[in-house]
Amino acid sequence: MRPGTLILRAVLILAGLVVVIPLLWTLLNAFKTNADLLVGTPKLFFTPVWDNMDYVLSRRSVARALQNSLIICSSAVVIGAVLGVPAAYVIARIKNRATREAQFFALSLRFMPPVAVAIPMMVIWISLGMYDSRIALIVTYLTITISITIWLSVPAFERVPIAVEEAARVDRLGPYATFFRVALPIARMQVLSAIAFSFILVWNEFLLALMLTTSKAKTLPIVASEMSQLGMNVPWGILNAAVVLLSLPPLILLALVGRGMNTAFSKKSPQD
Amino acid sequence: VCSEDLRILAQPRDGLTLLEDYVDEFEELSGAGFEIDYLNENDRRAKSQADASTVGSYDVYYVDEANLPLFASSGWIVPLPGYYPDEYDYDDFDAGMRQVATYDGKQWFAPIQGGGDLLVYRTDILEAAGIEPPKTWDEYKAAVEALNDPAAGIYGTGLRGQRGSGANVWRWLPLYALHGGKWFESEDTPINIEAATAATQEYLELFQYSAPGTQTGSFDESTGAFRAGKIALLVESAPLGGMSVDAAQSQVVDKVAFLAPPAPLAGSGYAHGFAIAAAANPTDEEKACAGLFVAWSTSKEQEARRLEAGQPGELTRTSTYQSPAYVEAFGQNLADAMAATGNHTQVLFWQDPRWQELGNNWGIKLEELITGTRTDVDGAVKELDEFARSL
Amino acid sequence: MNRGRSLPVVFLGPALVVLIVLALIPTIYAINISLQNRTLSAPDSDYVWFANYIALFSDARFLNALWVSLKWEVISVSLTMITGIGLGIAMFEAASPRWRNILCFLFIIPVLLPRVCAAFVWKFAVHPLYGSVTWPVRALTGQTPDVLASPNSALFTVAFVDVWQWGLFFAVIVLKLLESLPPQPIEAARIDRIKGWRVHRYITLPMLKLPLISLTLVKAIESLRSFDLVYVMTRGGPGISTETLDMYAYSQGFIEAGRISYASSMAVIMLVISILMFSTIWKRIGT
Amino acid sequence: MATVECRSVRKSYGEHEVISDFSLSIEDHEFVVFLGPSGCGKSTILRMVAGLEDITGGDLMIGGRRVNDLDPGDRGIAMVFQNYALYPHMSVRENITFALERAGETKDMIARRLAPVVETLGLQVYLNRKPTELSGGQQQRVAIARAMIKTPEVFLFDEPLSNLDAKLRGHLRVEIARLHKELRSTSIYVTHDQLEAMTLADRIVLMNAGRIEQMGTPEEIYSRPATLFAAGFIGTPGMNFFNLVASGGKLTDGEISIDAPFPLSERPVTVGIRPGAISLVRDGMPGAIPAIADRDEFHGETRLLSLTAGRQSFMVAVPASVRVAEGEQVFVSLAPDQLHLFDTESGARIDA
Amino acid sequence: MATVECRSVRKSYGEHEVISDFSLSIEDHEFVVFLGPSGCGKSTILRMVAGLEDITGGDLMIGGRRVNDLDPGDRGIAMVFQNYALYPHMSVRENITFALERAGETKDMIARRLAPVVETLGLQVYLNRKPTELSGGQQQRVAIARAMIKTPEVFLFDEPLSNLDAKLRGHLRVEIARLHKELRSTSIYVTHDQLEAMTLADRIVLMNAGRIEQMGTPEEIYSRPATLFAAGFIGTPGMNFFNLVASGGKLTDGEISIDAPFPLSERPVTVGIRPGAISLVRDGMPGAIPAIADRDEFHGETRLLSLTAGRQSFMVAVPASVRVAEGEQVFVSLAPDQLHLFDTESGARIDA
Ligand SMILES: Nc1ncnc2c1ncn2[C@@H]1O[C@H](COP(=O)(O)OP(=O)(O)OP(=O)(O)O)[C@@H](O)[C@H]1O
Ligand SMILES: Nc1ncnc2c1ncn2[C@@H]1O[C@H](COP(=O)(O)OP(=O)(O)OP(=O)(O)O)[C@@H](O)[C@H]1O
Ligand SMILES: [Mg+2]
Ligand SMILES: [Mg+2]
Repeated sequence: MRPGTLILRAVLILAGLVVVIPLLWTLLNAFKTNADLLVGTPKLFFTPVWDNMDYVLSRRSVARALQNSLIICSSAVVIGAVLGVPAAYVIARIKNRATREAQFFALSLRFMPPVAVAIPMMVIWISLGMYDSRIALIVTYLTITISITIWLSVPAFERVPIAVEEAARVDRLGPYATFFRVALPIARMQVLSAIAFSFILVWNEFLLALMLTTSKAKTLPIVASEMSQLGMNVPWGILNAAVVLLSLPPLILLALVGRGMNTAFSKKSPQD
Repeated sequence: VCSEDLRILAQPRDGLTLLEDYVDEFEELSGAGFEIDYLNENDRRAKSQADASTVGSYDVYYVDEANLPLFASSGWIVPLPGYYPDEYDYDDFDAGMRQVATYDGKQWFAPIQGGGDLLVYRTDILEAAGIEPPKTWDEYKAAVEALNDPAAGIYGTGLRGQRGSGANVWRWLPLYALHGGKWFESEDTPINIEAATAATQEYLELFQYSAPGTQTGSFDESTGAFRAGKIALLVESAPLGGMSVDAAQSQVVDKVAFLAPPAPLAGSGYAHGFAIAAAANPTDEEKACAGLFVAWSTSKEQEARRLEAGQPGELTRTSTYQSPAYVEAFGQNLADAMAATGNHTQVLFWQDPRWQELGNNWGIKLEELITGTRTDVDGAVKELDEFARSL
Repeated sequence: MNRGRSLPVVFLGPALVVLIVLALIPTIYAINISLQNRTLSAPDSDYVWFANYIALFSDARFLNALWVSLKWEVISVSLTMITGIGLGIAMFEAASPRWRNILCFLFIIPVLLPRVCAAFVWKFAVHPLYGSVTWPVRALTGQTPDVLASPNSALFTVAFVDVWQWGLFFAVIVLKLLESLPPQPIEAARIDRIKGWRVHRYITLPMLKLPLISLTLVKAIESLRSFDLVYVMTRGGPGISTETLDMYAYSQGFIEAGRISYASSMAVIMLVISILMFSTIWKRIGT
Repeated sequence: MATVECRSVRKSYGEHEVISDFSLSIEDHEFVVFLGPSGCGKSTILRMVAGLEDITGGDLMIGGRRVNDLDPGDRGIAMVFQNYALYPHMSVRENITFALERAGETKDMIARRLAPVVETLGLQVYLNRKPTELSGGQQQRVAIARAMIKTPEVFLFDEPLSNLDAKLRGHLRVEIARLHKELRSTSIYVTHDQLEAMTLADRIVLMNAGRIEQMGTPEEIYSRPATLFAAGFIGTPGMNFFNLVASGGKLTDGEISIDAPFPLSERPVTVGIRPGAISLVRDGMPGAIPAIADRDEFHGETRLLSLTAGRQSFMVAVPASVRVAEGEQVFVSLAPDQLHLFDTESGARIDA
Repeated sequence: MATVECRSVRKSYGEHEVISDFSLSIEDHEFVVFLGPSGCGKSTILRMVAGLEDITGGDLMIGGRRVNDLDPGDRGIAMVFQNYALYPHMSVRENITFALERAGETKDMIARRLAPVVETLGLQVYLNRKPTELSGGQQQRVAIARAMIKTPEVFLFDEPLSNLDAKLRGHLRVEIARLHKELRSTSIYVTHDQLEAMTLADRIVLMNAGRIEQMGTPEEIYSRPATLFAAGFIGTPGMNFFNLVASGGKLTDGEISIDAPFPLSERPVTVGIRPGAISLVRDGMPGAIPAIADRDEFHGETRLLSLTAGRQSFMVAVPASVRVAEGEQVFVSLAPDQLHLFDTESGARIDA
């Protein structure tokens, strides 16, 4: 083997470790007492305690926030997909000035600083009497989910061969049926990963959730904020436990759609 | 008294977690339950400001020394008298804390936590070096310098470097006061420039002996370093006392002792507590209900429970410090120190809604000076003066 | 030919309407606020028109934030792209298909973590006293390096976490792009005596120019929202050396002063700058 | 009834007119092949017939009914695409039966119609595979099955074999011919491969630049190309052309001279002759033309000689057993009845 | 010196041995064509010669030097790929000169070497275009130019024409032949198109399943195929095969019977005969075999009849003028000197 290859492999292994070690370390730390954590020489062996996890899991707010997060994120993602995926299809299939502008518009929504959106949204939801409701947050998150879904699904549909859709038309499928029975199934893996990505973005969203909820619709990142402090302390053990908890759903999602995620960003079409 | 569940916005504390276990007790007492939302300090401040100024969805706010003036002067909270039942004995609260809870001559909140400063030191290190626990500021400085030994992993002291009116500025305030500094003695002299300069220089000098991590750290970093056995002695907010003798949080449990801050240094008084929200409680009845919660949650019974649960950082009543239970739990030494330190405690910051802005502004400059991003103390102080004038 | 003519409108219409409504209302509102002198504590406000904008340009902290944001964009985007391309090529050159799968799986994980979590993980890891990353330095030299305490290393440390999340993720994308290239030009290059990294320098990367540019664009947009990372790791410190625009706007609006009009005017400026910048780039790569 | 008729059909993309005034009538059961160079508009017409492309002007009739505005699915057609256009997410069986299912046929009915199609195309063992798991030829058969099962009135093929290798192409060509013989559906087949066109077509429509260049049976087009273009396009190896001038019963370029097959007024003519219609002769034969051999290519049965005579280069097909050395002088004679004469300027065929 | 020699070269992908014990020696200036069905290992050998594929075992010598471990760039070869493999982001000029530039040649030098190459291939006007702006044939010429400018000792071609249409393929085939005549570099050319092989090769290496099936000039292989495989693979339309039994000077299957060309012991033999070696004869001719016409295909000069005689189906090439109706009975005779006999079991040729 050439020395260059060896060096590259070393670099890759290093990069892999840079991912794995901090995560395992965090997992480990979630089972340490503060006394085991706050030591000069990191401890690999210690008596694991369940306290941190217990603290996190037994918080009433955690269960509720988990429920909220699940409902809010999945609703926003589902509605975003329902609106965004068809829109992406049109943008991918009909190439003209209008659709190009629409595509850029969808992207440009990501430019809006959340700081600027928070206050207006707050005022709007208060005046509609829907402040601190799941619906308010779902609707607000739609900007994120729709635009990301559109943005990432357009290439997925562009990769569906036109001829296949024409074959469908010859098979008596109208445009709608062509979309649902042919284009969507063919592009499904990549569309799914686009949707998964939008899920991750809203799952992790903090600022809007902070400003638009008080308790009823509070989501998990807000609860994480709660756990990043206890008294005057940063409770590192609890914090690590919270990190573990908060990271689990996206990781499970990765395991589920990992394969699609891989292909989402490659350029190969399914028929190559 | 109450018809609907109360909603409270607070900062996570063990004491409040404990309080939640007794929600039934409150329900029996008042006819309604309560629910607490928690956010960390910065998020809580941002959130409560935004909430109070718009929706007003919380019945009780958690306020602290820094945002009391803003909340009080904006009319977001109402003064306690009239809604705080007498039987809960407001005057039993630590004098320093009561002082902090006063603004514009009125009492606004019942403290949950607070206090002044403690001098905390390592008995083993001082003994080994043959140094007496410092009684005066000069002795203290000498001890810090003498005991600083990075090679052995021991640093003289721990300070706060992180920006913020409640962080680096907080530890700087006693020095400012020490040099005779006051806030807005008159319209023309918002700050005492000489005092500020001297205090800053002294603070920076001391920082040479401060443990690593504290340059951008706050309470957590410096007390953490102490509890990890890296620091010889320091003056910090009083909760450090209880934490450092808690085996779950400290590795130096048997090697610490406590004193009041070295004379003539004043303790920087602070307090956090519950206040009655104005917007969510338009009627007297609702205010009374919120007031009852404020009183109940900070009552002697609750304090006793906290003490029993080993939460020394959240005790606010003089009667508690003097109780045998306290001595038994934390030792005579800490009980004495806690009792002694109350006399040293003062309100050192500027009690005004604009304090946070001023304090934070200074905090940034101070942090720049500490981390060496800038070096001109005079210039920084002058900028602070200008900024203060612009307010 | 007549059935389903409605599809474009039915499919694109609702999404666009929802997006326009949801985007326009807050934007107009934000612009409106930015022309007033609202603060959180005072219920009343007056129109001060462009006073906030004028004030911004004599606000040293704002100018600093602008500069920091620019630095942040350049550093985080370029480091992300370098890491992504470098590791992508490394996997392409030196990893078997099995290893590629494993590494791709690993490299996607960080970007899935909530940014707040990633920030905490690394903040603790580089803690000068207890951090696991800093431990070797402590153990070997006895020094206690505090990377978040010095202005330069703080920005780079935050950028490191950003790259940890995005750069590794981009490595996966770059690998997929490389795999999708036809192998023949690369073989032709080998016959043309091009070896090692030069193959990528002269052949593959130029062939991937367009997708790489659009990746850069995506990263540049995501870098605009560095708020959570900076907020957790440094809060803009030390001093104001890592205070980016959105961080400063948040402090002004919510943490320090409650000057929401002032904060809004900053947000509006950010919005305008980014739309101008990115739409020119977008038009450029579109043609 | 499944005649297809184009009446002055036109097609423009924006300003650019691709097909202008295209008229053609295809009878029931007829197998028509559109042949022509790339870009001449073959696919465009086919796609207009299919309904995949709007018709800019004129009328398109299928089975006597004007279908200009009908959806593709309602025209009673089936189409086989160049790269198969199979549904990648469906199994072979689903691919084939999808259209029937959509049309609401019963399960029973579908099964009954599937069986013979699958049988005919030998697809039994592949029914549960996905298209990606099939070779190119198998995919092509699935595509044909998908079209067949609809028992359409008109079959459309757009270069269905062009993605396959030569061997497979030959094989499937025969299969398509057999199929058409069985089903007898009207078929339109687009290709630019003349061998396909000649072996399959009842009638070839030879196109060039959006117009019909010539129309007729393969034999007609091969033996009586109507234009220079048709003459050059059809036949492998290609026809030889000599630019000569007719004068006094002779066709000549000054160096070579051949007898005109019929009287001609004096004018420039292009004489075409296929390589097989030229024979090597002994010196001294009357009308023999001397030529120099440049190169020979072995084609199996025959050998293709490149010759030069004066200014003219041309190819001659000779039996493989004939060996001619490079640079050797040979004599050739052209069969006068196999000369094709064209007007050099207009390209039109000149007949007696 | 640029001979190429393979000495017992082997290639395995993991467990799977693709090439086993391949030995071949190619002389200087020779043009060798590897011919064989898809997947037989042609490309694999070419790529091993190029250095793009590791050699599992054996020695590869170029110009007498063992090059097994040399980088492709150092072997003095140039390669033309099936789909051209042009650098899409470079102009035609850059594509051609890239290798020279990277090798550090001076601008002057490059320009001087570029001129004749561009001239030969007629690429002047395209120099500043990008590959995507060229047609397939033009791209292929650029690919050849890129190989040519390196003045390599060995030219390698991997199915360079397979992506082009028939017309262009014929044209470029001639061009490649002309080029080789000029440059005289040793060339290895991989194809599965036998026409290309026959017209270009000095020597054909006919491969099957990783082994050499037969090696020889096109004529040798065409007229004396060494195996059944070779006989079936070479020639369009393909050879007809009859499975017969030799007995008593006759070859018979019970229904038809032909005279054996030479004495044979009694055993099953496969008789091959090309469609062109069968002729239609009048009834009553001695040895005439009656057959039924199934189908005819018009091929221009000739017409290909499918006939059935007893259990045997076969093709006959007749002049296009002969018309036979479907189902009509005809009589055919086989030219005895053009029969190829093979052992049915081993597939080996049987000679007198
Ligand atoms: N969508 C379009 N817009 C503009 N011009 C087009 C479009 N589609 C086809 N053309 C033009 O119409 C002409 C005919 O195209 P068509 O596809 O029918 O050719 P073809 O005969 O099928 O060629 P090929 O054998 O290469 O498939 C071409 O010149 C092509 O450039
Ligand atoms: N990377 C590989 N891994 C495993 N087997 C391979 C690989 N590349 C080629 N093969 C196998 O090696 C054999 C020879 O392949 P090769 O590409 O040389 O065939 P070929 O003769 O060039 O065919 P074609 O005419 O289709 O190009 C095939 O059976 C193929 O499946
Ligand atoms: Mg076409
Ligand atoms: Mg090959």
